[in-house]
Amino acid sequence: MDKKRREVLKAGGGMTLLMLLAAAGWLRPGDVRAADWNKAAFDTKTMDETMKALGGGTPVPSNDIAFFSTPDIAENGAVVPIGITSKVPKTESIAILVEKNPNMLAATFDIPAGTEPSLSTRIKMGQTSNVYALVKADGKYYVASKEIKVTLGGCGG
Amino acid sequence: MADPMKIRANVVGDSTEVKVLMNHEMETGQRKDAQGKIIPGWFIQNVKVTHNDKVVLDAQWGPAVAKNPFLSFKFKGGAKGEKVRITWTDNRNDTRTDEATIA
Amino acid sequence: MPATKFRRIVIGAVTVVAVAGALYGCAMSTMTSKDDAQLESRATAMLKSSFKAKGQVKLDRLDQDETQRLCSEYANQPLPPSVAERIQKANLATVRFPADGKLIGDWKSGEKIAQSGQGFQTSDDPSKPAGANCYACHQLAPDELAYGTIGPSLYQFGKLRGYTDEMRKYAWSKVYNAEAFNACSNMPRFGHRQILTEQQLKDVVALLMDPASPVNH
Amino acid sequence: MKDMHPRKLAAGVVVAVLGVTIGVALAQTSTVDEIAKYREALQDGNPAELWEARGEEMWTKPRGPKQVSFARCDLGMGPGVVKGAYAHLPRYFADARRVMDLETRLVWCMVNEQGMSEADATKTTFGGPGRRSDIEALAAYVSGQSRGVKIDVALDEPHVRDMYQLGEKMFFFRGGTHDFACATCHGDDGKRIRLQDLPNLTTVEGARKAYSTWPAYRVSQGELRTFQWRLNDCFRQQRFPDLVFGSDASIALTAYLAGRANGASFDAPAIKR
Repeated sequence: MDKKRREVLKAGGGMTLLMLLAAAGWLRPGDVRAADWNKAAFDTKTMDETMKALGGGTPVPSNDIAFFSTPDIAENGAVVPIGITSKVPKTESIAILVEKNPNMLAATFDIPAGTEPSLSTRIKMGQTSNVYALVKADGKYYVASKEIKVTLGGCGG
Repeated sequence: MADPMKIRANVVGDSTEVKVLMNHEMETGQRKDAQGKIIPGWFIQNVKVTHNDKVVLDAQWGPAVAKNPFLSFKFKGGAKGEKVRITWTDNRNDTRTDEATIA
Repeated sequence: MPATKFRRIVIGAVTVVAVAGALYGCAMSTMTSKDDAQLESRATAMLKSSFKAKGQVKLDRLDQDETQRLCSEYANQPLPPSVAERIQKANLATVRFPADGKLIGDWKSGEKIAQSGQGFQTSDDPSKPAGANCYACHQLAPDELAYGTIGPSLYQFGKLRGYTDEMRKYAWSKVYNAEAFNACSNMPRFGHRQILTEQQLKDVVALLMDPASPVNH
Repeated sequence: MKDMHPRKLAAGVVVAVLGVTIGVALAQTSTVDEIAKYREALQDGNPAELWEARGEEMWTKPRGPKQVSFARCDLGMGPGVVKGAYAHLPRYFADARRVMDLETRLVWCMVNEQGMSEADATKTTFGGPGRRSDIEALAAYVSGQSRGVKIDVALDEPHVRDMYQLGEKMFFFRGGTHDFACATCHGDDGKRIRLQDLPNLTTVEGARKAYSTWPAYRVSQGELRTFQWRLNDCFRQQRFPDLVFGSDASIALTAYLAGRANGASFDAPAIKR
């Protein structure tokens, strides 16, 4: 799907229009996905690259972003619980980034007005790493980080 | 075909708390099989949660989200008996939509 | 050291018997040694009929040597000192030292061996080197937080005991065949059962006994 | 060097193992606390529910050549009765003349009632990527229907008691290249392998805690695992050959461990590392 068309669709009401088009049979589900999945951002390997792909500048460290139900040590890297709450006013989205994963960006969550800027999910971590909670609020980016240690489990083989 | 999600939606104070478990391999595309061949990536890319046709959460995921994904969040409003609807779409264009009644 | 072990075994066995007695009423306490031997042999036969060969692992893994047989038989009851001595003597006789007389290899390689649990499982590739999985049971280098406690901490093993020739020989012998010093030890006999190669044994001993090893920091 | 005598060496060993510095000890305490937090954080959503849901659907649907559901499958409490059934297994089934655990009984129903071949019924005993196991889903559903029920294995029944006693012997059987027995890892209190606590299965308390939380969703594998799997994978790590699914030894060991856990409130499917 070419970029211009994507931008036009986005400009013309974002997902609502896309969903209408999909419902009308104009788009296959794959097109909806392609339009709405930021491949460039998910391919990035550094914070700078990720920020560029997301269209933002350098994020500002913020004490208004907190991790909850997120352990310092994960017993298994295949499932690492991550909870993030943002108290930054006008939070629009929350993203989870893992510094030492093959690709840095794990997930982004757009938070519409009326939804609490607080969520929890589970991610994979290949090794001990810093995990970043990146918040977009009123067009600006803020960040908090936490180191999570990943341990080797069981009989190790 | 993809298996159903397990969705719980409960009124907590003046909000609705949504907890969902999804059935998905979330294969990273980084792992190798026994023969040393890369196992192709297979993962959910988009998750959309709606309540009364209003989007309450819109997520994009990469393969670093854990297998059989779990997600929990809250949105303002929502009343017992109303529906919460969740749709995911993966990188193979497979998609699944499930609904839960707010309790 | 063995004396402590015996005491522990005795206490453990008493507990188990007491609990089993409570479960069965009198059934257990009236069981004769003949009944018990019969049960033992039925259990062994049932085990042998319940496995199949897979990968590199053949059914002969279930054929016990004398040490295994005795340790199984006495696992749930006090190990008589005479039996313990028999086991230790037989295993002591198996210890072989390297022909070149060098007991210390490369601790860095030893650390990798200590971390790896690969080897001898149905799921393992026999062409790949086996590990000793020391961290599964022992604390070693302080940086590794994920260590087990089935065996004692080996942190500062050499530093605490002294980097003496005698201690190096002891470390070698203990890794080679733990049953030589502690009858019915939980520790595999890495040299005697050819789990590790001679070079690997040297590397593991280096991890314990080289002053430069992080274990001795 | 050949004249060196290891026994003398052993005597020479001064057990000066007070080498754990306070710093290291403190670090370890916080490690254990953090692992506890990790486990706590996982309790919120257990993917085992996905298996339970699939198993429940499977239970009621016609299956196999005879197109019969599990409605007539007797898990020991009457045809089709699921509630509380798992808490009484393994038990002796006169129709099969055998002590059976849940998994073997499910296979028996598939073969004898649904008309499947033994080979088909046991084709995928343990699931993996791209191969789902019906048995794991059914076990998740059935065991979930015993949540909160007290484990009550009939140790006064002669066949069950015999299997219990045989299982106890097997628990202490040492073998393989590494001299491991079940008891090597599960015969002492307060031990860990790496950071995983090892239940002492020779104590009632240890057996209760461990047995009452299987089946379980294993996050390390992203799969729902049954007790048959638990035994199979323990033996793999013991460097034993492959434990045959539903074999007599697997039933005997299950009878031993379930019997020791008698009286515990059943709390599965659980979620574990």
